[in-house]
Amino acid sequence: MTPLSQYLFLSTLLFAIGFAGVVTRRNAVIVLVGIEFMLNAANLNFIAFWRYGVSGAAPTGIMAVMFSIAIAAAEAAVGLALIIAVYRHRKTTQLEKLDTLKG
Amino acid sequence: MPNNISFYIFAVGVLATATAAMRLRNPVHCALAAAAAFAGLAVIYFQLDAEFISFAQLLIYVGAISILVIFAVLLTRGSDIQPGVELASPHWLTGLAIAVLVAFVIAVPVCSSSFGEKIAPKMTVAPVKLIGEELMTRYLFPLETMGLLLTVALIGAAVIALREPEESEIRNPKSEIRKQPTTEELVAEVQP
Amino acid sequence: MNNLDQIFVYAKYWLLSQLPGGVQSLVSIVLDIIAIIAVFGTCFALTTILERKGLGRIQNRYGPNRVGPCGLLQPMADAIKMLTKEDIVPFAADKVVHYLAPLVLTVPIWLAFSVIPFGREMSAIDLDAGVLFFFAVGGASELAVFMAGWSSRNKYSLVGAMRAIAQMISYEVPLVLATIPVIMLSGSLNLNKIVEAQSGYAFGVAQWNVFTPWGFAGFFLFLIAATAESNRSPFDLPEGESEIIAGFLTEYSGFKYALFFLGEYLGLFAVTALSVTLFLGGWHAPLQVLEFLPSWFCFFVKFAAIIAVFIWVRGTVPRLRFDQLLNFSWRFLVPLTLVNLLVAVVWHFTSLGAGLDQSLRWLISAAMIVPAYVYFGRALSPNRPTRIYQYAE
Amino acid sequence: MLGSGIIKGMVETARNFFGSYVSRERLTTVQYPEQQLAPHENARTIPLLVYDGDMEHLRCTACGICEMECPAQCIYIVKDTVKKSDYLGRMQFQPRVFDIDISVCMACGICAEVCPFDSIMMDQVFALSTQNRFSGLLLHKEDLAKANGYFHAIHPSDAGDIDARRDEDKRKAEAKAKAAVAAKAAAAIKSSEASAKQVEVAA
Amino acid sequence: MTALAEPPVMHEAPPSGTIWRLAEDRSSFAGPTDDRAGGLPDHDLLEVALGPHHPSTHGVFRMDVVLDGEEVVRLKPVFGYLHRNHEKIAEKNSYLAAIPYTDRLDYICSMTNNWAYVMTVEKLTGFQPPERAEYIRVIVGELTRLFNHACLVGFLLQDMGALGTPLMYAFREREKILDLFESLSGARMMCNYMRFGGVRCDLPDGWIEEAKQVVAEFPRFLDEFEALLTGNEILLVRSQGIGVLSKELAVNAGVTGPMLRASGVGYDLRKVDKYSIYPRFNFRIPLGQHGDVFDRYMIRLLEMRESLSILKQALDTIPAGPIVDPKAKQRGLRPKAGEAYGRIEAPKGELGFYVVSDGSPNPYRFRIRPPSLINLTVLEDMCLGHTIADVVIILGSVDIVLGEVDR
Repeated sequence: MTPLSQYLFLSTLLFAIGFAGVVTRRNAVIVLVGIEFMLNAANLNFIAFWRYGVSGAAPTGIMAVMFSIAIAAAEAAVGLALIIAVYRHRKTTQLEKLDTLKG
Repeated sequence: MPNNISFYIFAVGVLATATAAMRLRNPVHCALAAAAAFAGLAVIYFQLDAEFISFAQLLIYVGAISILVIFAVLLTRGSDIQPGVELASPHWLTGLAIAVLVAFVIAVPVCSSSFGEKIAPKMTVAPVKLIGEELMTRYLFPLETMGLLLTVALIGAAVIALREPEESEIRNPKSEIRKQPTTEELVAEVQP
Repeated sequence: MNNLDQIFVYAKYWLLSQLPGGVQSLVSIVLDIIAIIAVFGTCFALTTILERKGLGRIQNRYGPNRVGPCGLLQPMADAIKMLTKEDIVPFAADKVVHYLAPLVLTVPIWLAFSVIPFGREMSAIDLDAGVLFFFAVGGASELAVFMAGWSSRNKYSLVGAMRAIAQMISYEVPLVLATIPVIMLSGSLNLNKIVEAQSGYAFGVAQWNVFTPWGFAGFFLFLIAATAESNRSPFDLPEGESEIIAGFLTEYSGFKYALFFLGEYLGLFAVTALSVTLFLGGWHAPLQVLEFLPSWFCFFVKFAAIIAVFIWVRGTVPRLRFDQLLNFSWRFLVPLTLVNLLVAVVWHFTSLGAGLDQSLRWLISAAMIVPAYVYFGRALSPNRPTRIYQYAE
Repeated sequence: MLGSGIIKGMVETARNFFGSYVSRERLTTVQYPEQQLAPHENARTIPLLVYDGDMEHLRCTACGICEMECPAQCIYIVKDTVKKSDYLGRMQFQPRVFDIDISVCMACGICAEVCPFDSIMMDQVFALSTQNRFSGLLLHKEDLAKANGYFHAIHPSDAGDIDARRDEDKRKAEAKAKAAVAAKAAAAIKSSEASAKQVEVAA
Repeated sequence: MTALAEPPVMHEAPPSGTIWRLAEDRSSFAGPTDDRAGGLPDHDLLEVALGPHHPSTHGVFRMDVVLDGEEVVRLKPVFGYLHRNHEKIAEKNSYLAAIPYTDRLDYICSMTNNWAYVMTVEKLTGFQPPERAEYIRVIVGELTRLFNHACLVGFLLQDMGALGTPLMYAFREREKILDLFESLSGARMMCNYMRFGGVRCDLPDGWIEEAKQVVAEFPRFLDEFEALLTGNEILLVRSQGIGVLSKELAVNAGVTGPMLRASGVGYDLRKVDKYSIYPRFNFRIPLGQHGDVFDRYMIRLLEMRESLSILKQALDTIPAGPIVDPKAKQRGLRPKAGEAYGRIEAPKGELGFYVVSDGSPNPYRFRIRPPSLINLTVLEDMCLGHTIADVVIILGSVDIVLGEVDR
């Protein structure tokens, strides 16, 4: 079976890709996708550690990931709603143009 | 080692599609690539014997979040990109450097530690029944909180995204067009 | 367990026993895949021809009867036509996405068949969370439809795709909600266990879920949602040909179109097979005296019967409008499935030795579901007085 | 109650489904190449030219009325230079060229209606497809000419009426001709007598 | 049973002393749609060309639709794709040669087209069709109305997405009537049957009996149709309250036929003009109250039943006698200089022919008042605010034939 470290590497790279996307892209929607990638990388860690861990029969990792997925769904819904609402006002989703607090 | 080979195939796939999702010009392509990456991760979860999570990942990330993202892209006219518009933010080089640094920082301890090789996977799986029981006993409070959170998020998202009646809407000529002329307006009596 | 019942299982094991041990597991998987593709590929071909013939008879004509005996080779002719047609990709289309869309639709749907038990001991994989898997792989079809509609760069395609996604999302809710009572009362997400829970006969009649009040209501709610989920008439709006030409299929031709066609029918088969499994006792025979019938035979007879009902409905009703379609889901199906959930709960707890006899349980359940049906039905279509027509002499 | 109308409709379609297996009236389809319905006697498709006996005896006299009246102007006639004797023994022209462009012809039957010589009539052939849409659909005199027997076969009562009338005309004409001959002979005799008289007088 | 406040009346003519005219400000008829910026909301509008080869535009017809979401905010009908220059051709041809062209106006009901035209020429020349010819005309005209309405309902349901089942039933019945027409006139659709001062040929032997049988069996088909459709909830929600055409607008736009009657105006030329021998028959004019798609559908079903009653009476009382006015001349007709406008209640509405003669063998002017075209003018008013799916069924309920719209 694949050793744990491979999963951790995959998770690390995925996190980095997501992070790079978040800090380099202008489009707010894509930034949100990047955040989802980072969350997924964390989820992968949870699952991998649960699978290779010593927590006995308790499905602790699974529980954590389940709640994480639920939060991610809520976050995506609210985040995208916010982006759409902002777009209605400013007609843009370019993040660097959204730098004033005045609507 | 078929398991190992398939892991590498899917790992490379996930990384490739994730990179594509962060790099492609057209946001719709990005969203589709992200959906592919999420699906690949679901397969990796499945290999890790977390089948419930794997299906949940498919259902929520591929079936719901990707669609949401696509809708958001279309509603914000993200798909009609003008040529020549810079995609990356002005400080993209700094950002990339930080990302690489982060990856490096995390990768170093992973490499230096030895638990990766030492710990053998235990042969327990989590049957759905067990997950259900845990949810209903030990994780009852988080579950209820999560339900509340999701409800709040649902209502909040709907409220935020609702179109506010704008000023232009009030004098929207469309309503004038739709107005049926009344009999008095329409039939004018003209005495010869 | 007679031999005929297990003939396919025996055949597979015999075949595997001829092979060296190292490849047996791999060959076993491949055999399962081949079996599913062969069986449902044939089903697809047969359904296309029988549907056209059945619709023809409903409309008082013969239907296709020229190719082969009784026209049964028509699917072959269609396939040849589809394959030899020019594959037109619009100039402005997003070529890669346009190319991938039919694949993304068709491939995951094959996966859904892997968890369905087609007969005794006849399911490809025995997943613990089978129902969840089924719905999870179905999620990709929305993406595929969007890809097809968006990449075609055609207004009709885009409108069709948007309709399709909104429709699929809206009807997935009642579809899942209608399955929940079954999962609750059989206590498992595993489809094999759900079938097992429906075994046994009372007074010589099978104890399927459909013969309980919540199962009966749930079955019809499930079928309605399944009709919409598989874009069948009267919910065939995404490709409502009289309005938006062919919806997201407008710009597809040749083999890609055939793949979409295949995908749509496979989706229909998948939900039909699931409804048979969930409500009609899977592969169990309907009567005790019929138990000698092979289990797979029973399964496919029920399967064919439900497909026939779909065809019958398609030949009868006109199409709904889009807002009515969404209203129907959110204002009628979803509340009713929720009431049905409550009925299932009541059914479950009244059975726990409360000393209530069967007819009383039925009465209580009916008292919950029938008023709800009437109420939500009324609310859906506001009071329309019967129109009286005057005559001018 | 919601759904009752749909169920009523489904009962109706089920009735039609099963009805199509038992009732001839419900399944009205005719499986065309194998089964063919006999055309109604009045049925018309494209025009034809009737001849009596052989091709040399077309009834058509190239009068050009049909050419003039054709709403679609799809008839083209060129008169022959020599006259032939018709069935009444009159000397008439015949068409040297008689073309009908059936890609333009709309099968209205006005040509047959206006023809004073009972020559142009409406055919009942309908399998008219050809390989060539120009020359294949331009029918010439040879393609259009059909024997009176054929006309009898497709429009028996019309043809019977026409033949009866023509026989009557012929009989009358023959009688007239006979009478004319007789009168002529009589006149000849008379004139010879008269001349004889004159001769006598002169003598 | 709801009683109307006032009993429906037949409008012989507009009320005296009143000129009905369109109000000045009809924003929905405002000019070309090219100025997109003017008067439309600025958010995402989708401009779609429905047609000319769209599956449910009943031929080559185009609607330039501006959509807000799926809602129609502007609609411009574009036609002329099937223009065949009928009116000018008729001015070049003889009077007789125009008859086969009228077959091709509304190619579903050639008999009534013939009838309207020959009636006009009869007005011009003073030919008087004999009794039997008038009966035959009424019979074939009402048969035409029967199958036109049946097919219309079939097409309407096809537009609603019923996969052709009602249409096939309608066609099954139509075949029987077309068989009658074939044995009568020689052609199924392009009958070319009427002649000035009469009809072309007499009824074949046994035709009356066959027609009686068709008429006797038709109610069964109507009952089937109603069982299949009228109570169907989907049809009800799709058609009730959709495409409402108000009485005033219908009258002012010159809408005629079942569409006008569905809006509640009792105006039927068979009663108003009392042309031909219609006053001899006992029949009623069904009226709608709402003027929506469902009323237009129902009016057609009810009219079919009234047509059946006319047919029964006519088939029972048809006299023997000549079929064409002995004074009438078909070929080389040269009416005295003058003009005539003849109109009949065609299945789709008032079909009128206006012919001016200068004494030459061909008409000096030849104009048609096609009911399809004029009923189509209110399309935008009916469609605004509805969705694109409704546009299709509203168009279906107008009952157009492009041969007549474009001529």
